[in-house]
Amino acid sequence: HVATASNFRQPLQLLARSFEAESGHKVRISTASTGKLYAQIRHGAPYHLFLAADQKRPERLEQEGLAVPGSRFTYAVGQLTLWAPQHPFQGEPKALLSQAGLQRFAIANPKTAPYGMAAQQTLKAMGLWKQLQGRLVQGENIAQTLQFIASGAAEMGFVARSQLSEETRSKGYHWMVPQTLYNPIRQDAILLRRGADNPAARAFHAFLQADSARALISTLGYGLDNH
Amino acid sequence: MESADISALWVTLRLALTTSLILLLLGTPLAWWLVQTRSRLKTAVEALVALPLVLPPTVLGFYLLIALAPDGIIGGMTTHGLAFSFTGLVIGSALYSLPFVVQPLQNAFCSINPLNLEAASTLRASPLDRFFSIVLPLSRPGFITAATLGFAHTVGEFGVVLMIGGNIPGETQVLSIAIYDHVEALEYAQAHWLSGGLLLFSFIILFLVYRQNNRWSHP
Amino acid sequence: MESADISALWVTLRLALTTSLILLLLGTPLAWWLVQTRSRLKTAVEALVALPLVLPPTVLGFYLLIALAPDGIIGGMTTHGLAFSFTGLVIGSALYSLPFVVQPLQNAFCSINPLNLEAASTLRASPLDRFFSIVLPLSRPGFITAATLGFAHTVGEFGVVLMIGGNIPGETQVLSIAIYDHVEALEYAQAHWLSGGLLLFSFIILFLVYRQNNRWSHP
Amino acid sequence: MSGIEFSFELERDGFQLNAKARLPGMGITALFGASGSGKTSLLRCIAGLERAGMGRLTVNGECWQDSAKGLFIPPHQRALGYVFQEAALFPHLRVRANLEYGWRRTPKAERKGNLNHICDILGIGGLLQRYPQQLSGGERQRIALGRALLNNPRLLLMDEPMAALDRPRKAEIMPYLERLHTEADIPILYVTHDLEELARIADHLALVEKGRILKQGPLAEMFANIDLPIARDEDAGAIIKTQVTGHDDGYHLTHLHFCGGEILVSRIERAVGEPLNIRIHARDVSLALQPPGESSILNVVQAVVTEMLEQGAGRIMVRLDAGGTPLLARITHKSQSRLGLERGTPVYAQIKSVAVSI
Amino acid sequence: MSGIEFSFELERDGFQLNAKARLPGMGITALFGASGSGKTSLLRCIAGLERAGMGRLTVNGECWQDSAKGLFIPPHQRALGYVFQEAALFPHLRVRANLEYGWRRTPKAERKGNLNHICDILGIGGLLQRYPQQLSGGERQRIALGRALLNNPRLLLMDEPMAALDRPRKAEIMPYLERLHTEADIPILYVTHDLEELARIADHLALVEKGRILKQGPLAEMFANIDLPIARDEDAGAIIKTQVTGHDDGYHLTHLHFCGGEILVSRIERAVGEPLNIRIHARDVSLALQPPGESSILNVVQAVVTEMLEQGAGRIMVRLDAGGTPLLARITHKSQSRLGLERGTPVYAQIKSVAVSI
Ligand SMILES: Nc1ncnc2c1ncn2[C@@H]1O[C@H](COP(=O)(O)OP(=O)(O)OP(=O)(O)O)[C@@H](O)[C@H]1O
Ligand SMILES: Nc1ncnc2c1ncn2[C@@H]1O[C@H](COP(=O)(O)OP(=O)(O)OP(=O)(O)O)[C@@H](O)[C@H]1O
Ligand SMILES: [Mg+2]
Ligand SMILES: [Mg+2]
Repeated sequence: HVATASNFRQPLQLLARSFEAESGHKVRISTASTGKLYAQIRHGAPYHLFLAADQKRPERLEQEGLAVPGSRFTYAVGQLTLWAPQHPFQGEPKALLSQAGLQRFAIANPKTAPYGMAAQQTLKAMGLWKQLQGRLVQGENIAQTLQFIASGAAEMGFVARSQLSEETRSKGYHWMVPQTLYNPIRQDAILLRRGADNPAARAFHAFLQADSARALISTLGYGLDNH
Repeated sequence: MESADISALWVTLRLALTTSLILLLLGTPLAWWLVQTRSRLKTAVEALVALPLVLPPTVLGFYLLIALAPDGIIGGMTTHGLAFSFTGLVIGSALYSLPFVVQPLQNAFCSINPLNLEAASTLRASPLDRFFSIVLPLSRPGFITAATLGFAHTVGEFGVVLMIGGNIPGETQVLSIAIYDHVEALEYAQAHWLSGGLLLFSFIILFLVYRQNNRWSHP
Repeated sequence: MESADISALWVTLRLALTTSLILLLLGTPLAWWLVQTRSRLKTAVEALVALPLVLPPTVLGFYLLIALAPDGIIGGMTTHGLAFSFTGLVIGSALYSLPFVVQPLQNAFCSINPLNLEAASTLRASPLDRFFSIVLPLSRPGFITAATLGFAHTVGEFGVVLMIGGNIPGETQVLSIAIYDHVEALEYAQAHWLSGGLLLFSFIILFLVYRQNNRWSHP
Repeated sequence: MSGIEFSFELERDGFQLNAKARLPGMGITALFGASGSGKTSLLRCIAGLERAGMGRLTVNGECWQDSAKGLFIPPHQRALGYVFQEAALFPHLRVRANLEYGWRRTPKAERKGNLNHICDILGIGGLLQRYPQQLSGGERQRIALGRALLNNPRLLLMDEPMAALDRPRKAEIMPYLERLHTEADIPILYVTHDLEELARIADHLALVEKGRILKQGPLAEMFANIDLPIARDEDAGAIIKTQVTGHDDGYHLTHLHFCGGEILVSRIERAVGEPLNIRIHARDVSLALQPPGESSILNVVQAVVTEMLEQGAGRIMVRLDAGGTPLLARITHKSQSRLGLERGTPVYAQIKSVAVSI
Repeated sequence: MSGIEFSFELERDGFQLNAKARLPGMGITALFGASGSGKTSLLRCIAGLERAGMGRLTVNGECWQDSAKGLFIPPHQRALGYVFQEAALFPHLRVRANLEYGWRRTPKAERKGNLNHICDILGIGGLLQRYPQQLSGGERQRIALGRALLNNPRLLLMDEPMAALDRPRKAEIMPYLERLHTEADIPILYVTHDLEELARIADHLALVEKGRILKQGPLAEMFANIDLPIARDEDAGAIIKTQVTGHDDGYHLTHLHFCGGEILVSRIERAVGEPLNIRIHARDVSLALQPPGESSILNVVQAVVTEMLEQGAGRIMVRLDAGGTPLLARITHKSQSRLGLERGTPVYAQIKSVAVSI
């Protein structure tokens, strides 16, 4: 039984399918935001494996003794992307972001979502944070941020590269933000105490670190941990 | 429609039915007590009933999670706690939808002419008998409102359920979360289908209920 | 309490007050029409009013977002769209809380003895005058219920607001989201304080409203 | 064109209102009929509370309703006073506010009644701060009466307004109603089951039966008609137009003159020369062939038998002519035989003065 | 220990019930009093609908309430029939279900009434499928009456049950109520404003004034007491115990015998030898010093004046003794002077037979 942050639901479904075919084990997936899952695990949720959207929560679980020590690893690294579906713009992203006609710029909530934190760091690094203040709209998580843009309510914003499908990638302007502008968005997984003695959980835990899985994750728009 | 969606539909229907049934069973005596009592506690209880409403559902869910966990106040009374179980969901939904059931009932009870009850009492009807033969039928519109608001609100309910349910397919994953997941995953077509179906289905149910109610009221 | 929380509190109060006021203004004639009409549309309209309830708030929010966007059906009528604006929030909350206002009012109107209206009409009271001098005062409990349910539900509302609000401090960031953020960010102490404060505040308001209502009803 | 002319059709399951008449546009017209005969339905139609039925209604020249032309003046523009059969007080208003409800809505120029005055007449001055739920049945009915009167109506509709009142209370209120229609010239339609009350107050009588107006006419004429159902009533009797001719202060008597002779009644405070209608119950009139000897019966009138009708159970209703004035006497079969009464027999009609009701 | 013994205290703003009496445990006891005097309040206390007040109540030996001992039998266990002043029908039930409400809740062994029979008496057979809102005022009142009767009560409380009914309808129902208490032995407390109705139906009379029982006693005694307020009523009169002594078929008359002589009335279907109470209105009795000549007045009774009371407006109430039976006569001051009436004067009392009400 795997609990995953909402943004990794689809990749996880693909991974689980190939794992099920390979091992014969059955994978159950529950999704919610990382913060909710953390609270649930602390209060006895029946999850075996936890795929968070950040490092902080798995770390804490490890400290609190709710997870198997040393089982933590980074399964994916998020990549921040600027997306402006309605702008057939070519050129410097800074110019795009500085244009006067910009009404609404969407980012995820820096306080609760890792992509939000990254977006904030990026804008600060580009020296645009103050300037954009009044136009920022925050999605509660990165999925909502994408919907702000997809619905046309916001003209552009920072989203995760993994969210953009083939179809959406072909629309409008993209800019993959260089890793130098923000701290890497490491998404950690950890084996929970409940899963410690569960062979299926252990097997899936191992499967996720195998090369085949890493390759799949990479093709879905995530970076990989080099360590 | 994915099989997960179908099972979510079933969980949703079971949850909404169970919750509204339980709410009617609990809300009816509570509302009746509120109408009849001269106790000083009355006003406080009324305010308490409406209170869960003002908390955001996820926050309410968070506190419920703490309470229902194996070491929580309520969960502690059971062996494994009530969080992440269907029972837990029912408790959460019931708490959150309580005011939608109690207040319409209370208003309905309140507007019954006491002369009707007095007349029934002189015609050998005991208090319980009076309640069933006079109060209940005379407050039918209140019950319809209470039941539909309670039912619909549970169907659409989301935050509490997500928090204390854990979104476990087949057990605590309800339709609202399934739709939400589709939206999150940009699977708009599926989201539209599910939402449209839910709306149509609900519309038909509500339409039938209201039509019956309107027929009854024009003898 | 952070300054952001304080401004969220203000936005919340403004939103809840505006929404419940608008709902009462819109819901009253709608409910009255539903009680008076013999139109065939009646039942359909009743069902429609209750419909927004069955959609999960975030999903309703999603559709609203599309409608309110600058190129949406509603947003298209304005220059910049209504998403991420206070006006947009009010529209969303009002739509979602409509049944909580309309149904109690409808029940209250329905339980007025028509003889009272007939008597008033022979005493020179025009239909509008009758409405204000007879219908309104006689359905006070219904109005109290409608107003408190509408208000409380808007305070606690979350999904819709989250979706179409964009969490802009001072404009669309409401208390429910602020509390939610604290919970998500593991700032439990702050979440407890805010929730506790909100509960206490709401309890006092509700208590006062209900006490006044109870006083009125025992002359 | 004075008069209340109407024609209403209203269909209900098991009942059909089909009432058509022209009632006088002044004075008190009583509607009398059995329970369920359609009196309330008729009043509701006149008030404009039953929109469903077909109807035409003209009140003193003003057309209020004509379904054929699509004309329908709504109730609140009809300047009515309607006393409902159930008091129908507003439960959320105190007695004072109930009384003032119509008053406040009357244009200033049309306001005539006076709250304090009406409270005095109805004996409700002490109840002004109460809510309707805190009143007795009769008190509620009086408030409803007061509320209708304070509405400054141009037409008063009263549906058994005194059914819950005791006789002394009625006796206090009735003269006021009479003054209302004589002084303020407001026509009154008055539903009642009580022939006594009716005779005391009405000028005109319409009999309602199975949704129709069976017959209508001036009270005296209707009462003298022994073929009508009301002649079978215990309280049947003739109504006589008289004139006050003098007072006997020593004995507290008043002398009344009518075409057929003189009648003495208990003293009444009316000026000499004033006209006065009195009523003589058929049961209070006894017949003799010779002038009776000394007895406490003061009034003896010479008359001729004009009509006799068997009423079953050995009772006979005799219609007499006393110098052009009709009189009714109810006697037994035995008396009729013993006296050998026939049409044209001259008789002495003895009337107990105290039984005359005004 | 037969009898309805009670003592109730109930405080309301501006009104205080303080009623204490022992009424007979059988027959019909009328409660008579002005509007607002507390009649309804008293009935409600007896029914157990007013828990607030202090009270004690024993009905035919069973203690139903004793605040001092904390005893309070709730209304639904009192086996009552209560006809409310307002009909109080259940709006969600059809007439039939309303009628059967109490009946269904009566243990089978105690069921006595019969739906069809009661519908016939009340003339409501055609209304069974209606809802209360679809009835006329009088129809509603009859259903309420039927519902109370079908509750198989051991005590009937009736609050002006016939106020909305016309006289022929009343005349049909009253004999049934009389039979109810004679045959089924159910005591009835009957509130009415109508002295006529009261005299016809009641055995016992309790006068209610300002929340107290002013005076109570057997009807005949109360009616013959010229000091009571009811003696001032237009319908005042004496009640006389008689016995049927024969019928005169030719003239449709019945001969009645009482201590003071004989009286002829319109034929009544009672067997010879049966006792019968009749009533003679004071206004129907005229006095003479000599035996009167031929007249349509059949009944002349010899009597002696025992008491006289001025009632104002030149009227005098005379109480007579006719061989031990009290009679009342209302005459004018003038008659009194002319005849020189004094206590002890022997007179001939003329009574119009048709004015005798049974
Ligand atoms: N809403 C209704 N639907 C169907 N029938 C009705 C309705 N209201 C009254 N009736 C019937 O119409 C007839 C006339 O009723 P109405 O109230 O006019 O009688 P009424 O003369 O006022 O009688 P009462 O003296 O008893 O008040 C009755 O037979 C009654 O049953
Ligand atoms: N709920 C109440 N609160 C205060 N006073 C009341 C209440 N109910 C009745 N009263 C008062 O108590 C007195 C007695 O009322 P009750 O109804 O017993 O009179 P009643 O004799 O039945 O009169 P009626 O013949 O008019 O029906 C009245 O003066 C009335 O105003
Ligand atoms: Mg009527
Ligand atoms: Mg009363």
